[in-house]
Amino acid sequence: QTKFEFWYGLSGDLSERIQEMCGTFNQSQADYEIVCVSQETYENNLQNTIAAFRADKQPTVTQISDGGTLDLMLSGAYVPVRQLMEENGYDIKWDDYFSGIASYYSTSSGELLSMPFNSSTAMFYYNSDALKAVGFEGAPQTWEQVEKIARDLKAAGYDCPVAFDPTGTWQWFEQFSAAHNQPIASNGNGFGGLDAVVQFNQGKFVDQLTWIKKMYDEGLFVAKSKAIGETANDAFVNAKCQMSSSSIADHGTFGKQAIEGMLWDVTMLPLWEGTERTNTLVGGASLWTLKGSTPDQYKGAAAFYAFLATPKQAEWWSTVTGYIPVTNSGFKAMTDKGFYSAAPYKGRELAIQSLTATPPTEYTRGVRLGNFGAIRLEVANAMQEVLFNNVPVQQALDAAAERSNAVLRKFEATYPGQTLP
Amino acid sequence: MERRAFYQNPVLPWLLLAPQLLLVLVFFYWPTSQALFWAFTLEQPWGGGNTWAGFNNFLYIFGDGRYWATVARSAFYAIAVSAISMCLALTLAMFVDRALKGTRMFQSVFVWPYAIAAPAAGVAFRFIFAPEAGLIGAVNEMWPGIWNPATNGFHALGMVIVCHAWLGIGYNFIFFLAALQMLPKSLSEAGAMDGARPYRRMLDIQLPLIAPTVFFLLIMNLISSFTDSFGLIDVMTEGGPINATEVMVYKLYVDGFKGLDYSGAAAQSIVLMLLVIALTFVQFRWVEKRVHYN
Amino acid sequence: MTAITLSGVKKRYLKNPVVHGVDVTIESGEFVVILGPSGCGKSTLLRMIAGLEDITEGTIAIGDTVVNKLEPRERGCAMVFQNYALYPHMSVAQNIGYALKVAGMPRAQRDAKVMSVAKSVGLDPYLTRKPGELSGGQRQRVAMARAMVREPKVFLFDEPFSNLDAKLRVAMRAEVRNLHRSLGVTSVFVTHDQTEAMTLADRLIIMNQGIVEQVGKPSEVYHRPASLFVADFIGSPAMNLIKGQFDAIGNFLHGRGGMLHLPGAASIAAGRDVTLGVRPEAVRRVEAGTRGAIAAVVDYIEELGAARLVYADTDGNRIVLVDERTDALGTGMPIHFTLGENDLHLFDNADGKRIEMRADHRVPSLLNA
Amino acid sequence: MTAITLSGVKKRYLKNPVVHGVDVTIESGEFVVILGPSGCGKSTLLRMIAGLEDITEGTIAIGDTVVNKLEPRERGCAMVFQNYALYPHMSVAQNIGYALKVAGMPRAQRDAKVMSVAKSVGLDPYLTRKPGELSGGQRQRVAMARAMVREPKVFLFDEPFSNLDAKLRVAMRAEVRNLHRSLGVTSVFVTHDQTEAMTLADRLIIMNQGIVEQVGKPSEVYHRPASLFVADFIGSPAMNLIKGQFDAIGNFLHGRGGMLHLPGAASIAAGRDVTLGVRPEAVRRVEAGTRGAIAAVVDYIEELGAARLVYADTDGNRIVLVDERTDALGTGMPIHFTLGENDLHLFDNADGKRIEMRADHRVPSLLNA
Amino acid sequence: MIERSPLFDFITYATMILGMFLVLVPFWITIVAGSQNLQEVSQVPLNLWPSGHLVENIQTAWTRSDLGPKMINSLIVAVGVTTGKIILAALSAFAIVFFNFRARMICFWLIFITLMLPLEVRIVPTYSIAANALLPFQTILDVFGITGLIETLSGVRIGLEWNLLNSYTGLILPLVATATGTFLYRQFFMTIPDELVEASKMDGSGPIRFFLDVLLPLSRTNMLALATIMFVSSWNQYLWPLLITTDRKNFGTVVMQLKALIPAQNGTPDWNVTMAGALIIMLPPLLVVALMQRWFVRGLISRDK
Ligand SMILES: Nc1ncnc2c1ncn2[C@@H]1O[C@H](COP(=O)(O)OP(=O)(O)OP(=O)(O)O)[C@@H](O)[C@H]1O
Ligand SMILES: Nc1ncnc2c1ncn2[C@@H]1O[C@H](COP(=O)(O)OP(=O)(O)OP(=O)(O)O)[C@@H](O)[C@H]1O
Ligand SMILES: O=P(O)(O)OC[C@H](O)CO
Ligand SMILES: [Mg+2]
Ligand SMILES: [Mg+2]
Repeated sequence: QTKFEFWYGLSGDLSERIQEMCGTFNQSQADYEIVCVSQETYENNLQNTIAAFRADKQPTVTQISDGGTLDLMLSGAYVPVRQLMEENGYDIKWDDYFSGIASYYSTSSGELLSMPFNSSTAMFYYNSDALKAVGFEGAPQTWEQVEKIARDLKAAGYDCPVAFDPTGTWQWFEQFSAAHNQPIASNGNGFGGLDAVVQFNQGKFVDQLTWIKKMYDEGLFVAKSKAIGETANDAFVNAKCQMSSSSIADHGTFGKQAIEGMLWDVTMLPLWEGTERTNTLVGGASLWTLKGSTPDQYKGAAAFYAFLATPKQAEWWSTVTGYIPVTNSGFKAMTDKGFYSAAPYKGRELAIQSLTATPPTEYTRGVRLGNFGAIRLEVANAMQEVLFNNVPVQQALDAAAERSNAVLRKFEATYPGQTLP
Repeated sequence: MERRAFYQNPVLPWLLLAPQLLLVLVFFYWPTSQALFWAFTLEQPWGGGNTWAGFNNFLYIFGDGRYWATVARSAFYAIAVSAISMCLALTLAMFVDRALKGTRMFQSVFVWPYAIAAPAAGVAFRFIFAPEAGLIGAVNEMWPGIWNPATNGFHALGMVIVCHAWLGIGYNFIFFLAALQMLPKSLSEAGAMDGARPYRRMLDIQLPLIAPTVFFLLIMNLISSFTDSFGLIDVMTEGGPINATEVMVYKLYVDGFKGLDYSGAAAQSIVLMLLVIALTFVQFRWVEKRVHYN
Repeated sequence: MTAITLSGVKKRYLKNPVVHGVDVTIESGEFVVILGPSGCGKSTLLRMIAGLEDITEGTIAIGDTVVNKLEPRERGCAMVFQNYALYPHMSVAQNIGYALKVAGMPRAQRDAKVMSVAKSVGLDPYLTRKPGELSGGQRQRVAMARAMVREPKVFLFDEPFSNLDAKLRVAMRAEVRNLHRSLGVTSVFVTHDQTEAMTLADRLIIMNQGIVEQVGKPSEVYHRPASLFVADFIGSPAMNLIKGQFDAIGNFLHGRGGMLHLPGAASIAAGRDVTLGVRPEAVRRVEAGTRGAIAAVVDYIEELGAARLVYADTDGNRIVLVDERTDALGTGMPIHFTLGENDLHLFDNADGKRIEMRADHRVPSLLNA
Repeated sequence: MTAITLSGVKKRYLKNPVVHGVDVTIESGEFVVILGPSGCGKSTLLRMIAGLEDITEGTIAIGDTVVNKLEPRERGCAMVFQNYALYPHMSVAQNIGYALKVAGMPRAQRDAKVMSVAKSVGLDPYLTRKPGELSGGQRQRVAMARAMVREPKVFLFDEPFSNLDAKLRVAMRAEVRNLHRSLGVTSVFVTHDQTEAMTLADRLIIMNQGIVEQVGKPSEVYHRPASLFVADFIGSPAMNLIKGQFDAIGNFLHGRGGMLHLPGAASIAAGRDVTLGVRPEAVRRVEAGTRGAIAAVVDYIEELGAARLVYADTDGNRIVLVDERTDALGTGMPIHFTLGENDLHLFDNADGKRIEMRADHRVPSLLNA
Repeated sequence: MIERSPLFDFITYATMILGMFLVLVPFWITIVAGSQNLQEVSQVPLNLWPSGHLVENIQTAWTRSDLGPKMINSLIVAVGVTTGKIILAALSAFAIVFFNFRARMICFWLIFITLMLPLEVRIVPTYSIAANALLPFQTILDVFGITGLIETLSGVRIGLEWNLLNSYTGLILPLVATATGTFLYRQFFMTIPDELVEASKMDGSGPIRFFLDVLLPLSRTNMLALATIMFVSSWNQYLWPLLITTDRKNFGTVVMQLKALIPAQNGTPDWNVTMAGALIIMLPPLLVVALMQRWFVRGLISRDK
């Protein structure tokens, strides 16, 4: 029996699901034993994977989130998934994968480098009871509506109309930009080369942050985060906050954690009136096979991927979490079964709708920037500067942009002469 | 006093020293040289290779306003922590030195903070200072929003400083008390005969005479607040909000391990090392000087 | 005006009594030395006068004021400590002037005063030095200057010379004596060195285990020790002390059948266990056959240069004598000696007290039976 | 067999010479004391014999073997250290037996030996105690037992009594002397205490600044000091030393016009700068008008009990005399004294060496001009 | 104590009590909060009296952070560091103090300098050494061409490797390497009188016997002191284990777990569980210090002066 390791960046309920999945895999066959190790967060996992790789103690498979994709691509530390599957005799229908998802993890020539696994996008959650209580039926579609509802809620005595995670750049910044077809960086969000510069300090995000600030100052948005002692998700499931933006991945968890009798629902990210929805970005993570394992371990990894790709397994995964199916056929099969037509899974199809709203534009293919984690930190800082320290929006974003560009330049210099694969 | 009774043996001392020297070489000198190397190159995070960068890494951090902000913050942090902790410890030591009945019990208790892991104290203080919890947070009941270290940088920094100062009380107390007790009792008595009251004696006689200890502790506290702050900050604030509690050692960790900028972090390490060495050096010069009393 | 009166002064540490009740009056202007073995309570007594220790019982008065409740600074005493207790971080001038500074004397006046005191003890060239840069004797002088500058009513010294080497000690002794002569301030000086005590004191207070054994002039103490303890403690080599008993007719029986005849003593000491004391220098070596000569056998000899000490055995008692002769003398050889009747001391073993012998007790002279 | 021969022994620390070339032979069975002021190189010399210090130059032989290259344990010396150097964590028995244990002696035999040695110094009741639980004198005895147990050919002592109090010191002196008498082992004893040295030594080696000033019996050293240094160093109170010059007819001119007449000295010392020495006990107080009496004025007096020291000024020179009279005497009073001609010492100021005076140099007696 | 006025005594006690209050408050709060249930601990203001749920909170914290194995790990590390340090430090200090060899002072400084730079400031490069502790030697071999030479001669390529990540060795060795112990021993050895060395020389024992028979028995209290200091400091290590253990499950230590105990990582703000966890984590070193106070105070002081 061959043992190999799989490191992942999820914790809590989602981590338990992964352990369950690993158990099923180990039960399903006798040749391999997968050891699944939680590293708590995506950032931590990337960090520890790198450390372990430098020490030659890396796992065979690691889960890297969307933001870390470019870091992996240039690392020279991986075995492309397509090659891996071919060499181990698995025939995967690669074109069955949602094109948006596949292209995020592929080279420009279309070679898929990592195994799509848990894909998501950002959504808007709301407490239907509360909204009803102030006379709003259905799902909020525009930020104008959100503002009005928030005011009404406040007036009706709700302390926290909208939970705002000031470190939540993914949903509040990246996905907002995608939905409104706003550039995050030049060169098509970096797909065009390592010399991209960020552009988030221009365009709609500036207005969006200005608006968020206004809402925050009026107490309509309330900051909720780990540092504050209560995350936005917790505040939402505990019905303390009535609206929140988070990954579709949390749909399953919310279902479990929402307090007794609370009615809630999910919808696509709101838009500003008068704007056209473009597709949102693929979130979540993919599985990378790292160099340095034995052929047997690679066989095991391949078997594991194949196992994940089985319709039964994919369906289970999408059921117990909120992650969307990653193949067309999978999605079709589930839709056909009526999976999405009733509670508690109703609404999740909207995520796919959001992801596929339009064909990807230059700015909605994804983000391919080096050391993107550091850039996210800069934006998160800027958001907090604006909210907590009353720094003017433009000034905060300009500063963040300048620092982000420095990060990009340093990244470029660290990989001199390299081009995007 | 120089020792004059020695053993002579060409091999034995080297055998005895070998394990320690090996460890020091492997875990100290090698990494330090490595850091130097990285500081002058751009190291790829995945270890794929590096390119020579000259002084660019240093120029980069020195040209970075946020780095300087961190330096200034570290300095403030260090001074505040040292000052608070040392003043408290000195006051306690002064009174304990009077050796009234029952002092032993107090003396034992004052040492306790030394035993506590910084992160453990961090957790406790985080609760004490949590805005939503029932201790300091209670002020928010009266004046909502007045206290919130999660969003207010000053609150956060203050909270960490208080915790770090608390942690240092034990160590400082031990040294102050020892120093005070080592002073000949007759000096205080002579002061009393000369007509000086306790406070006056403290200022005129005890403090100047334990100046070497004060100075020693100052340096140790400064070094400790440059270095030991890591666990505390990681548990209490993770450097936030908005870097308000990011001190040098935390920044180099964040930049290196989270920001994957090994070279920048190495350059920061070198700067921090030089700083600590400089402090230690000052300390040694002083130690040499103080030998002059008797 | 500034006599010191100790009445029933006792000191206990916790339950532990270390001074058992001292009644002494120290006259104004007198130089009194407290002498006693280590741990007998000398320092404790001195420090009670200074105000550095509580007085457990009794009263101490300086001049007309009972000072029991006063802080040290209010008693008008100055003290010179055993290790000088100079402030090591202050210059000589600062050390001397510190008390004045604390008292709030203006700078100019203070400097003048420091200067004049420093001059008087010859310290003026060293005013800017730190104590660490001074020799032992100079430090000693700083300590004295520091005491003098406040013009105290009383000087207290706690073994001020014990850290000095032998030569310097002799020199400093002279300085303290001169100081006292010129200032005339009541002084109390503690020491366990008898030479120091004898040479300095107007009067000695001999202490032992918290009790005052004798108070008196040095010569008095030497020549008429009030107790066995004092007799043994004062003088070097120590007084020969021989235990024995007087019979009814004045024969003193001691050791293995030794006998001395001292008829007069019969009336004051017959039948009591007593100790007969005689100083080594009062034991005179004589030729065999001299009247009253007592025989002994040499145990060993210590050569001192100027003289030699002969340790000899007489009827099982060890006797030491100072012998200035230079004839060959060795272990086992017989010698003879006489005891001067005026040099005899008698003590009652029961309480250790001296038994006074009047002239008529002594005559006729001693005889070895 | 176990004489110790030092030939041209020198010691330098780095470039710093501390022993300048010592040639001495210590006879077999002799008890030799090395005496000198602190820092003169006494310990260094002793430690070179023990093998604890390298010998920079010269040779040391113990018995017939040159030991320069031998390890301490091979030299057959045992040493008693100043602070005893007992192993604080071992019991008395273990301390005494440690050397035997290291030498591999079987347990039973070792125990027997330790027991017998311990008995001989009266330590047998304390064998299981730790050094910390012993009195100073008992510790001292353990140190000696530890040295004795190895049956060494040579005993070395480095100020073994300096941590003891005065009384104990005298007692330990007697013990060491007895030890030496009974074992007869060649012993070298270092001290800076002259009483100790005088009373213990068969022969004294007086050292000063790395140089041997005099080797001789205690009385020889006292009565015929070979140099100014020895004259000043030995004896307490120290010898009166008066600088001056002899003229051609033997007048000794000193101080502010003082003059003594010593015709015989003219032949040996005329015209040279010399120092005339006389011990305080050889200065005899006489009535005014006595033949040869010299006048002086009393500076001050120190009362010693048995006698008093009178410090007086004669023509600008300070002279000390031991006065056994008891008449009233005070500062400023005139006294007269004579000098015994046999007690005079003469030294050449140039090299500090003694100028030997034969009987005919001294007669006729001194006169104050 | 010179001024004996009751007022001054009162001030003294008052200050000491205030100080004690200051020092004890965090402990008290930890105990109080750790013994309350979720509802009690969420009260504002907090009830400052302990309640009865301590055991159950400890159980919750224990299982939630998997403290059982972590405690064992912490203990292994603390004991490992302590013993390693006591032994190595004694040996090296012995060599430095009692042997006269040319490089004595150089060795002393080589070791001593490491005191100045705590692990935290050189953390990044030290991490890389943990990946392969033999890297320096490999590099030396490479640089001097020895690797190549051997490869051409024997065809075998030397690849020295010793990975310390996720291992007790990795957790322990770098902490053993620091110079505190050597320095403490040195300070103590310097106080051993020369005569003791000489006496043992005269008694015929060589350096090893002297070390075993005399020095070690005399160092007992210093060993206790060092042991206390080392136990506390290695138990309390945070950053190093954090970095070197990617496998937290098997090699994590308790102190690392503290962060995971803080609410907002786990949903409800159950500070009571957090505090109960913190309490058990801070207890072992506190007990050691309280019990060994005498020794360790002495050790601390002689270490740094
Ligand atoms: N603070 C104290 N607590 C308890 N006992 C004390 C204290 N100070 C002194 N003693 C005891 O009181 C006794 C007398 O002490 P004191 O210092 O007066 O002796 P001394 O005569 O000055 O001796 P020495 O010549 O050694 O200075 C001693 O037995 C000593 O142990
Ligand atoms: N290890 C050393 N290095 C340099 N100089 C030394 C050393 N040991 C002793 N000396 C010097 O050698 C001289 C003689 O020292 P030694 O110890 O022999 O003196 P001593 O006569 O025994 O003095 P004391 O009576 O103080 O013990 C002194 O000046 C001393 O400073
Ligand atoms: O919460 P997830 O797994 O949907 O991921 C969110 C983002 O993609 C993180 O980068
Ligand atoms: Mg005393
Ligand atoms: Mg010596």
